[in-house]
Amino acid sequence: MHLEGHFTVNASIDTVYAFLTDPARVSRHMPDVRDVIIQDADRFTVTARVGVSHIKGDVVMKLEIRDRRPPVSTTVVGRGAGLASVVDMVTSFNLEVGQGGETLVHWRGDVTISGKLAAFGPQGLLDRIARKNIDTFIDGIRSGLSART
Amino acid sequence: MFPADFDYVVPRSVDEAVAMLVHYGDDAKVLAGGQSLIPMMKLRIASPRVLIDVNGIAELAGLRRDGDRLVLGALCRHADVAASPLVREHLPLMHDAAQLTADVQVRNRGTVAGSLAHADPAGDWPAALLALDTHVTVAGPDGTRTVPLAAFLVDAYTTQLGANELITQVAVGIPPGRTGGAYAKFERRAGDFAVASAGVQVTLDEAGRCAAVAISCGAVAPSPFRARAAEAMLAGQALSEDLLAQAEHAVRDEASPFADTRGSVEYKRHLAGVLVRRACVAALARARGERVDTLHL
Amino acid sequence: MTRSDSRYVGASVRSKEAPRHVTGRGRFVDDLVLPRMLHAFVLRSPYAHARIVSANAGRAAHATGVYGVITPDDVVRLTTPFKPGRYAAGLRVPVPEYATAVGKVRYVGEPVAMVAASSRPEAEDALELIDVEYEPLPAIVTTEAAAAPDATLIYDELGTNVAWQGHVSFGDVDAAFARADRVVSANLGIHRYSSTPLEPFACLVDPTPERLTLYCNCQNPEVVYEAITEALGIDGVRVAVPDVGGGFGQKIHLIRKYAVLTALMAVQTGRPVKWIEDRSEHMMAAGHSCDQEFDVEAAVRNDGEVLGLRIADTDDVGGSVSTLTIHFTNKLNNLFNTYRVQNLRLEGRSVLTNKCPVVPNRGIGKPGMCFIWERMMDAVAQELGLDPIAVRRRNLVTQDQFPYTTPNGNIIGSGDYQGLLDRALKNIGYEDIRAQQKTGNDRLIGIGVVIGLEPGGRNAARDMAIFPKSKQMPGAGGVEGATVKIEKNGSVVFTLGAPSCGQSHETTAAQIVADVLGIPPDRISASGGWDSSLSPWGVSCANSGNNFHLYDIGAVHGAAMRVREKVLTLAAHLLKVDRSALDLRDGIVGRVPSAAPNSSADGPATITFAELGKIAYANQALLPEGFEGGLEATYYHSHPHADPGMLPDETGRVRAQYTFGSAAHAALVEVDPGTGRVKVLRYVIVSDNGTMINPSVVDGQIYGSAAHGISVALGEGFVYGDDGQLLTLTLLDYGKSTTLETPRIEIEHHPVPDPYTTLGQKAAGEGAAIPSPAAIASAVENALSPFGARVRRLPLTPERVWNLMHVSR
Amino acid sequence: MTHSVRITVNGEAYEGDVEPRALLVQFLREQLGLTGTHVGCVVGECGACSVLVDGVLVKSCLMLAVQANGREVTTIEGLRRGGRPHPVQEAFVNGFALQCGFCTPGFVMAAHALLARNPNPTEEEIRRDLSSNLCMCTGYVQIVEAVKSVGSDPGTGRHRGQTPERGDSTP
Repeated sequence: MHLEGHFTVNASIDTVYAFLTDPARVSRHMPDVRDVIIQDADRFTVTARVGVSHIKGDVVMKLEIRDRRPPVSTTVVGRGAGLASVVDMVTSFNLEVGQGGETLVHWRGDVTISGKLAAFGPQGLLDRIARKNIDTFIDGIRSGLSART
Repeated sequence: MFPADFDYVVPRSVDEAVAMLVHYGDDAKVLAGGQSLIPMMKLRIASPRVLIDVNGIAELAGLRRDGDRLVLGALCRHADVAASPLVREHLPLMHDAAQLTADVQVRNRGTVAGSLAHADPAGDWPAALLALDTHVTVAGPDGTRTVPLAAFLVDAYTTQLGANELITQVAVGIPPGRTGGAYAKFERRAGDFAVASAGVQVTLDEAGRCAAVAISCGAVAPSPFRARAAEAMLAGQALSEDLLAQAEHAVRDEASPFADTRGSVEYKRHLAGVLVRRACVAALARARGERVDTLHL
Repeated sequence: MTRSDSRYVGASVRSKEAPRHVTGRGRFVDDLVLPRMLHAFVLRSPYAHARIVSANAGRAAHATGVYGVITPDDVVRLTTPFKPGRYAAGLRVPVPEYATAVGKVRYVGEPVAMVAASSRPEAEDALELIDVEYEPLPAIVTTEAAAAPDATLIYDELGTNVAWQGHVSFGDVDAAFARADRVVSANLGIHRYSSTPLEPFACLVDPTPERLTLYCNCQNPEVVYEAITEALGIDGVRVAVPDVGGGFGQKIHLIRKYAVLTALMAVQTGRPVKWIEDRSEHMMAAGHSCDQEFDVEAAVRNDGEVLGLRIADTDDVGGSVSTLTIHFTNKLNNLFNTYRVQNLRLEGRSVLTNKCPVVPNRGIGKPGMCFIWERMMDAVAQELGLDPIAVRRRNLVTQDQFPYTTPNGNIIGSGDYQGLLDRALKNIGYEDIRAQQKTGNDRLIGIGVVIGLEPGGRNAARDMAIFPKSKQMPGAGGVEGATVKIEKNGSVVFTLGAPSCGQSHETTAAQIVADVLGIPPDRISASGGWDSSLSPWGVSCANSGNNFHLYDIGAVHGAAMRVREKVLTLAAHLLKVDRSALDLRDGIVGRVPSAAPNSSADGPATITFAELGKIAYANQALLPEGFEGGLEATYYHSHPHADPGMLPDETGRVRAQYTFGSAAHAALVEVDPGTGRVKVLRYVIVSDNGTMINPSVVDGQIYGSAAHGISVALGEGFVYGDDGQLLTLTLLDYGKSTTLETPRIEIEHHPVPDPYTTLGQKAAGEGAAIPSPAAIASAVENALSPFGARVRRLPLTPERVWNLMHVSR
Repeated sequence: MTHSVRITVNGEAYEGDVEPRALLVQFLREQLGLTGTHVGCVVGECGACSVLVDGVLVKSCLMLAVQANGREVTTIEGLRRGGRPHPVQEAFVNGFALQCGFCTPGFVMAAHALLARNPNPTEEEIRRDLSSNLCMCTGYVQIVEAVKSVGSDPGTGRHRGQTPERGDSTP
């Protein structure tokens, strides 16, 4: 599943870039996070509670910040296991300086779910879960950035 | 096919069950019929750490008439509804839904309240009971509260039920005279969830016109919904073939299904209309006192 | 016994298997328990296509209760790859295939690792602790995408995803098209389904020091027997097959992977290991039939005669090369259906995709060929404005042509195709229905009448018609044994050469023995399940290929005849009469009353089997001179056409199978215009299975296979998402029909005995699964005639039928 | 943590410990050796594991063993009456209502439960009720006929009860 969008933050492009490429700060805004372990400047592991109703469980997601092109773009690649399934997620950010000095963040997210959830999870529902999680993630980042400024 | 390990606790009363829910929080699930929960646990796409088995709470069992309401305890099974002469006589829509839910064995275990709590968009009870005057009573740490079903159902698999709450009963208003209801379901094969479903409850006036009508649609939106546009078309009218055809079209536009292996968006919209129309015809006949068997499509 | 003096053959003798099953006393693999037994689970790929970067068993190996973990590295280190068998005869480049994925996974559910623990829950818990790192690759889910020039390769070794291409051609096809009045063409398709036996795969391995015993619910034990020997390099192997909960082709091939894995785990841990597949594993990875797409052209004359057929066939064989050409070669069994057309060309392509590998299923290859022929018969009738039945009649092989040799070399011993059609039309009331359709009403009622063959008796050399250089042919033709023994106490036991998967082989074989030995079936029993060390098995040892009626019946009959000879010899000696004066009845050997009118010999006039048994096994002094002790005989049977030296001739003609049952199917359906649901109102079959040994058993086989074909036609099948995820992991999502969707099938028997089999019998198993998809397609197309819709593809799900109405409108 | 249970199976009481996650079908098969109850699917869709719990037909793969504590379970092995096969079992044998036999115990239990509720079902009623159980071999025709034959046999009117009386079972 592919999702994309953009938002504007009242902060400099360098500030936004630094935020997006900092595992400690990015991970804090991921949805329903229970635990975060930072391995190094690029890699971190997040345990999150995912799902609805009784189709719910902990997904352990290993994430890596890749393709750093300061201060214009970066990609977060993650793979998580849980709920008898595997979730692959790629979120990339492209930054642009707006006319008033604010930063325009373009994001693209791709989520693929493999395994039992893909087949047994009620269809349509998975898309909703994925969409909701990405939306929450983006909202989190946005508010995290706003809070800083 | 074993579930991940969990603890199993057996409350003897609603209060005790609520206390357990408060204690274990989000890690716990209530086990009533278990006919949806246990398969998901075996597949390990659900792994609650604690199961609170409420099957031993006597006060939650069965169904009874309470004045102008039918009251289903939280442990009332689909089979209890199917076997009830009271339901058959006064709430044929529910009789239909009970007949059409899953299969004999599942109907013997699964509960109506559990089905509402699960809020599967393609489940039968949320859609069927939405066409009736249904209220859900839940118990929590702060006592009990009663909410209309429409408010209880929030979204796909999402209800108002808090993590520390439990449904204690479901109450359905028994319609007065000159009314009839029907529930129609299209399934890929016997025992399946609905591709689309519809509940219709019609009340006629003395002239045989439609005094009031409630139309619910299941499986064709993230959550079952009342087809208000179609209802508005029919209310106060003589239900002619033409009018029913218009209502059928209106329902197609009100539906917002997602595509899956059960069908495309276009097909599900079409089915929603067809089912509403067929349920209308059956409900109307029943309102006129005719005997109509459960529709098997 | 001659054909005329049967007492039990031909009667619906009470089932010998049923009493144990109705009381829960069947013995299936999962019912067996051994001391210190471990329980194994298989870890499977969640991806349709991915490289395996690493597989680490460290955490799992230390989990509670775990005794062993097998990863792909272990499999490479400890086993030898499978040899490409005849199912992969078209493989051009050697591609090693192991019991688990190695290097790459190529379909969702492909086995990657195995863990064994002291309890099932512990083993399952430990699965989650095996760390496999994957690098996902693009999933290829259509043959079109697979064949694209820039497609990601599923097997790098092959350099293409079109893993095999070839053709067969008989007669002069070009000349047929040159002299045709018209060419009728259609693009036809059959989807992916399988036979989903209710009991999934099951293996239990006991690694005793002297030899390794595998209890396994396999249909063709030879496959797992050889797989273990090859993969593990041990020949101390015993395979035992207890009760099997259905096979239908599903339990022939891919089960070998699990037999090897379970055996390896048992050897590694030194303990018995049981592995039981679950339903979702079975749906993902136990094998599917092939998605098949056909571009068909028929050269026809204006009177409906079909002069020739050209077929271009694309088979989606999934993510394995091990069954690359199995569906294609099975089409040779049924190339001409029941028609006398002389000219046919079949081009095939086997295309790899990231889906489950393909395996045999009920009728493999043959339902597709029947579908092609019967769809084309209707298409020809429509284009020429002829009656569809008349077009079929115009082309049927006629009774005076039997024995009929098809252009590709099959010899059909007998049949009455016109007679089958006549009876089917009469039974369903064809003329009345047609007349009612003309009077016109709003209901969408349709009728379809088709005809098809049920080939029986497998000839492995068939594959050489396409692959002349193939070296893997395990002997042409076919041979199979059976043993019959009169026990010391006078009861009778028999041992068949092949396992059964529920086709009442014990009952049927007992009827044969009962007639030959003159003893009631209730004193006869099977010696037990199949056992590689005890069962007299030949190359035809298989619960597949419709082998039983031909080989096993012939063998058990032959063995019983040998025992009968011994009985007569011994009895004649003991009774001091000429053996020609003796007969066997109710377990007693005695003088034939008419044969000895003035018999005044002294001594008793009769002797019982029990008395004979005591003497034959325990009183050597009373035996005639030169008489071999015991009352037991083994006999290996072969069909007269199963010439061991027979190979395809230079044009590829070969006897692909040996017996040919046939049947006409008539379906009456109604389409719900609102939902597109097809309801089968009536379903009539007129069937020629030759001489029937037990008519109720034959009925059961017909009911079951017809029900499967109907279910397939109306929606049963696998669905993959665009990313190669299988979306039909349950029988519900897969759409298996219940009692409600399955019609009440009506059968009339019209047996024409086969001149080449022991008792005139023909195949009676998967047969009705072959024409039934075509019959439903024909009936639905007829019902949709107000819309001018053409049915070209299966399945006819309500939505597809609704679309056919909708689109045509 | 295991739980102590007391479950009466085919008239005999069993006391023992079960893990919460053990399903009833596993308790019956593995702890009691009653292997007539079969497992054909994952998620309660094939009916092969059907048994009676307090006389009510359930799928034993959709019920935890611990939930059967204090209850009476009847399996296919307990359906015999006085050492003789139950009329439904006889009808399945006589009617060739099975092939591989794997679905058979579940079908027999389901047919028994149907006939207990409705001693003379029509074909339509039989087909509607038994749609809970799947058979891959028979095409259902002979199964439906067998059930019909029991229903129409006046000699079997006695088997109206749900669970066989205690002591009348011979597992």
